[in-house]
Amino acid sequence: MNTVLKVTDAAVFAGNKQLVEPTSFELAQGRVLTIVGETGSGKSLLAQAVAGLLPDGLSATGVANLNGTHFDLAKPASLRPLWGRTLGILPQEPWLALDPTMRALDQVAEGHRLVRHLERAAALDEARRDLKALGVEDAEGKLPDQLSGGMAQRVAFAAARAGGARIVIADEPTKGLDVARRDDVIALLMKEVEAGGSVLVITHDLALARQMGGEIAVVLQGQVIEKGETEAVLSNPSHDYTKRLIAADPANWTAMARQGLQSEPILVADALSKTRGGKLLFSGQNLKIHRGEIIGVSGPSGSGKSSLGDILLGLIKPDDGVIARLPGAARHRFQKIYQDPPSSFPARITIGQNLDDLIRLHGLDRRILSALLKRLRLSEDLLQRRPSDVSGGELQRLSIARAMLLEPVFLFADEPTSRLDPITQQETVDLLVELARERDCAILLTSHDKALIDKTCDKVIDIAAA
Amino acid sequence: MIRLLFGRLVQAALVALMVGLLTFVMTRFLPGDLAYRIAAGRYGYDIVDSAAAAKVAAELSINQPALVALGQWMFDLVRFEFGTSLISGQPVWEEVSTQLGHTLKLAAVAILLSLLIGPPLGILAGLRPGGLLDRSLILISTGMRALPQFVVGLGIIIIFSLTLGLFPVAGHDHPGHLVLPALTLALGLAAVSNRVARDAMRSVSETAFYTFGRTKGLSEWEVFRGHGLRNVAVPIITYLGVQFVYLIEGVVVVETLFAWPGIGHALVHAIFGRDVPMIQGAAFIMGLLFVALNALVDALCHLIDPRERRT
Amino acid sequence: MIRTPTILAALALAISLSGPAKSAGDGVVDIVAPFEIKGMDPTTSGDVFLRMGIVETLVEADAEGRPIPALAKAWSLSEDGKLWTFELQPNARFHDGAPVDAKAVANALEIARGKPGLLSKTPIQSIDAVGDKQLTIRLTAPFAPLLAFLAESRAQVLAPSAYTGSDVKAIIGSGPFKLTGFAPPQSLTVERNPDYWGAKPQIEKATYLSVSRAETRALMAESGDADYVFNLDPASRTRLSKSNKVKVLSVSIPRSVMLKVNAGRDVLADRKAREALSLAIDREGLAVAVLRYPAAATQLFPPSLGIWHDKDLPPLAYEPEKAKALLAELGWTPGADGILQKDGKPFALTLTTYPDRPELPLIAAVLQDQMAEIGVSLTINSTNSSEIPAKHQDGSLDLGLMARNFALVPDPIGTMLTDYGPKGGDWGAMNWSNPDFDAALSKLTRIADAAEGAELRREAVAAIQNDLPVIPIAWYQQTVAISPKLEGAGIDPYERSFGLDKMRWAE
Amino acid sequence: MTSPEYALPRATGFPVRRAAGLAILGGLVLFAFLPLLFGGPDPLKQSLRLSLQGPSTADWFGYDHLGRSMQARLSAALRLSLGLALLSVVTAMVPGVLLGVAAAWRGGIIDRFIGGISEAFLALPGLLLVLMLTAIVPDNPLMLYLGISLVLWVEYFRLTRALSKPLLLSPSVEASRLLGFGPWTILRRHLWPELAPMLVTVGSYGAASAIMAIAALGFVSVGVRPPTPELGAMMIELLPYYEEAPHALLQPILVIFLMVLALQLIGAKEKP
Repeated sequence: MNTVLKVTDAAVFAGNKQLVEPTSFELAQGRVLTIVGETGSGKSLLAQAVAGLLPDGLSATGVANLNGTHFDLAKPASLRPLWGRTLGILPQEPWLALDPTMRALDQVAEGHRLVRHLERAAALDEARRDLKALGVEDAEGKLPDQLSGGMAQRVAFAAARAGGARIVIADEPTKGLDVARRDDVIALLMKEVEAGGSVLVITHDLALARQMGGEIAVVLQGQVIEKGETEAVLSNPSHDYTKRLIAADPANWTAMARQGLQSEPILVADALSKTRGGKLLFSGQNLKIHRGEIIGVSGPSGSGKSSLGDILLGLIKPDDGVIARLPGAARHRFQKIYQDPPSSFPARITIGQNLDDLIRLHGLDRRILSALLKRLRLSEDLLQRRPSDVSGGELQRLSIARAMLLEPVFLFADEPTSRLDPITQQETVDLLVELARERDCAILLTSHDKALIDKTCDKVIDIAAA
Repeated sequence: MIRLLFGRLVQAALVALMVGLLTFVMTRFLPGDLAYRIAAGRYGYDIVDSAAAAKVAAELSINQPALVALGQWMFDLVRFEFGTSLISGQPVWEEVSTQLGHTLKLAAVAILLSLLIGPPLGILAGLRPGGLLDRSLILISTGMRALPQFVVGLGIIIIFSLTLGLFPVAGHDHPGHLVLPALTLALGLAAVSNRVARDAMRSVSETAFYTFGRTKGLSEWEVFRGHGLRNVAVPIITYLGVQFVYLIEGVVVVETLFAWPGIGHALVHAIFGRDVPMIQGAAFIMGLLFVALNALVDALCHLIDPRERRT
Repeated sequence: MIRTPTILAALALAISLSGPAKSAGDGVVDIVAPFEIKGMDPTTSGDVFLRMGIVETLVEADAEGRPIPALAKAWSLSEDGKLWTFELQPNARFHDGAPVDAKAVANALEIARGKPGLLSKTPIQSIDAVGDKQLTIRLTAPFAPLLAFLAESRAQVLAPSAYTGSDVKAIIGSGPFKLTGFAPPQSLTVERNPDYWGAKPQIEKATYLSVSRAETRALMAESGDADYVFNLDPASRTRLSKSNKVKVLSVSIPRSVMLKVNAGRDVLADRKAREALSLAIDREGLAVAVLRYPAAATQLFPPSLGIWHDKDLPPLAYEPEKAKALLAELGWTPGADGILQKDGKPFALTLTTYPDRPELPLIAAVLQDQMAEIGVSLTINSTNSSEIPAKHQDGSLDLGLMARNFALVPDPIGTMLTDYGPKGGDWGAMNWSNPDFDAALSKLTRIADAAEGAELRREAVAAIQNDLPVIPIAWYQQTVAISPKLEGAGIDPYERSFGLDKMRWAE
Repeated sequence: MTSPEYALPRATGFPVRRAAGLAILGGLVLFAFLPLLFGGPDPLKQSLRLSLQGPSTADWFGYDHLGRSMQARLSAALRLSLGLALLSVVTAMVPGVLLGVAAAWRGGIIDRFIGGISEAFLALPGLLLVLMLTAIVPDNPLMLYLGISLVLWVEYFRLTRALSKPLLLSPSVEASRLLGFGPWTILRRHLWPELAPMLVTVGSYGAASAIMAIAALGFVSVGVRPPTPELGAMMIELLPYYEEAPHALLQPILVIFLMVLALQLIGAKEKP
């Protein structure tokens, strides 16, 4: 097989500070290369450097050789003609990447007409064929906001390839997707490989890397620490960071479940039912949550997991059914942890100010907070920063600390770690469970990752079945 | 779409009610003897005296109890019966429609000119934020917004009519008369619309779909034509709706300076001369006109960007 | 999507540039003046139709105000002075072809008499058409100024077909020019009347445009956009007189800026107080700096009023010190803030004026400052012009600053009678009575002998100059800017006509 | 592919544009209020000899058409304009923001009711409102500004509501409520920090348009009555002398230009 893309000593600089060490890799025709690493490891910068898409303020060095022609990465403008013609760059957020005022078919036909210079009518037929091939032909006349997530993904994919590009670059294609949609993306990419194209994937999701096959390169702090056939590297990794990365996959977690715990129930709910937007989410749901118990709810996004949690917290009213909470426990001892950490803190004031307000409000002792911070491995000077200046993992641990300040009896963790990297996710879940066990606080944990729920919770509720 | 139009209809009814009530209540409290004011308006300052005022007072049934008069006026309003102007004796509907016709002609050309001047410059500046064009435009538009319309008008007359002798100063019998007043108004509008266009262009060029247009392989011009123009048009046209409010202030000044027989100019005289039916009729029709124009803007926006959920 | 706006824009630009850039040089006289055409009724805009030569009155007036024949070829007065007989022009016709006969003239005058205007104040008993071309007017008492009243623009003669009842629905006059376009309130156009009974004018077409802003009028004259611009503001006058693109004519007219004093106010009842106010006014400075013409008023009537102007009457002086002395004599002592006090009350008055004539608020501001010099505090209330007659009626007026037009009728006696009659007048004296002045005035209306009339007039003017029921401030200059290509154009001191019939294009 | 992992540093520190705006405004305020401290020529004192004299070493600003000191009149006019511009912005902002927050917070009928009224106000020709008010109480600058703020409040109401609605539904507010925070803290910690920068921008643009509206109204002789010095009225009085004494006309124009420029620089959003 001939190599379609050969990159030698590609490096990325911000001014004179080096962000990505010089790296070389090859992508053969009809093959897949996956670059794996945590957020901030520089894997995206590497891919952007190769495609000439670095944001201004950053510069690149090194050489890329595409189908025999030679490109200097220091001059991104020279790479622009390749966009769409040879390099098919898949957008990350499909919904945002489609023009809100243009119909789906036109957005795909545009590539054929303007890049491959086909006649208007021919371009439209070509586009219809592309959409039919991806099974979204009825999305033709629709506007982006009328499309479901999956359909938007496929339309964006068709649009990216309309220009006839044989090399597809996909950066974090499965970010924030649930399991069903993730397999959908993988199928899309694999179809491209079977058709003789080659795919460069950038992701932090090991499951995606495993299913794509081909070769893999693991990146840590801007350096490729391991490279080789995906199957070989994942079955017996040599570098210990790769080992920790593999271990962080929930499927490989050691089970923390405890069976048959009989303490007094802190919350009893019976015959709960809720319909939203005309769709019945669940009905006849009976639930008894005991002190210190961890209950999991899994299911695809939009299946009503968060509604159940919000009903138990009293944030929204069920259509019918009754909830009895532990008498005597104050309202604020039923807390919630959010899926997107930055949005759960007031944006314009520092985290310290928010926590001080809370301490003053409930007349707590400041020292409890310091103890909690130490317990959650958080440094005090994080408190001087605003939420937008703190990483996702640290913020989630801070929100756990905030909740624990009020000695909660019940904590609804709504997909707490779906936005975090695998290793951070593992740390956060471990800390959450340990603290809950210590303080006898019950947790309702929701996630679209079935493996995570099975390995963590004492009891699992399958919402769809009821 | 129907929801939007229905909303506009409700707004129209509300406007009618409010304008009617407001002008009615206000005209009741206007100081100065109504008969004397109307006599002054009708016969001019050389002739107006108590005899003329007495004649006018007899003509009008001025001292109707307020509520009866209000009821009567509301009833007339429903039947689109505006009565006759106290000063010129012509039916209000006729007076307002001719004057409104002139104002609309002036406003239409002014808006067209402003669309030709403001948005294109704004878009160019938006494509290169912080560039020379962008910075100089900020200064020029601030300058234009700081200059009152009559100073701008005077400057334009001096340049185009006096020194260059291109266009006549005032009058309204052939299109040439329309250019200078419309240009004065257009500059005022363009000073603001180019900022709106610049901000819109800047935010659109930073969106994901704009960059995706580029990475699809389209040239800068193709991306702009396909995706930039239409997405920039929506905020510009929505802003057009807001501009009608500023237009009225400009129209009054420009009509006075260029002797253009428009509604703004007439409204000021009507208020001075206490021509009550004229004030009420003009205010009512202008209110409805605003609502109609806003409905038109909504329809236009929907045409371009059929997404439902825009506030 | 992009194609439509570009086409629309090109279209708009094309039509707006297509019109002939300038209307000069096409043989049409473009006249610009500040008067809006409020409607067709003679009482509201009759003066514009008269000025444009569309309509005519029974009698005209020459430069000195003496009556000359118009639609009436000749006239005679019975011995008892109560019956006037008029001979009409034999071949005069209205624009709709109907002959100007006695019946039509009587009908027009009867309607005019029913509406507000000076005719309604004349002691007319009846107007009758005797023959086809003869008309008689019977009075209840002799009234010398009748001819002058008949020359007033509101007494214009329109064709019978112009009226429905007493309302006018079309301007069908008998003048040298016919109305061809009418767009109230802004403009009208006229054309030469081919079968006019009098001398045919040389100008074929003319347009009239009402422009309220003085700056715009001045710019239209300067840019050649208008050929005859009526009434310029002081600043434009100085600017245009320097420019060679336009001829500026200026003539003093029988209109005076004056201060109407409410002699009923205790503060102003004493003659000395009124004299003090008059002495505080620097008329010279005002005329030069603000009004920009040399017409500082020395007495009520300007020289242009001929017989009413008394050359050897002692002029009004500017002596602030004497004014302070006079007020001190009356017991006024300056308070802490420099404003005079008398038994606790300050010498404070409200000066009512109106912005319709742009120079009035300006003069008010100057007066306010000059009165403050002698300790009199004035607050300015610039409002609608009808406030002055309204406040005259309810007695609430202190001082009124106004520009009184004595030329409503060619002979000012008409305005004198209404303003300075026994009970005073809306625009004249207030709570002031001077028996021998009243006697002189009423006798004037009855006698016809010139010498005796002159003596009576001198007596009346002396009484006003001495008693100062109104304090004259300045005499008006009317200014007109004329295109150099136009000859024969002048200014009618009585503001009755633009002189269209005497104009011609220079070869 | 597009989201830069490497976040560019946020523009911190005091933006240059706002500093320049505040400097100019400070200079104008000083120019306006200094004569009150050190006394200066009386803005109403006329001396017809000095009519329309140009700037000289004795008096930098020269004299107007009635021989009054331009410097005194400009500072007096500036005091009036700045004071009343502030008044009109505050009288428009306070009700606008309060109603906006109330509508966003309560939602439902109140939101639709106030929204309806604001729509009607928007459609009402603002000029008519101001003309009517000034006709009822003539010669009172206060009425002018009250009329204008009646037109401006709608803008504040709509912006506040548009900004507060999504914020009140956000997880951060829901979390604060769960943590037991009362409405006052939510207002102070969540709403106000977001509203403040927007209000500065709209406020400064509002003040600028209020000043311009007064000048325009003065042109149709509805504005402030002579001899009170007001920037718009001064321009109208000096307009005819534009050729003879250009300095007299240019000075008020320059003052308004600086004031509007300063307000816009202050109002400009952080992003260049």
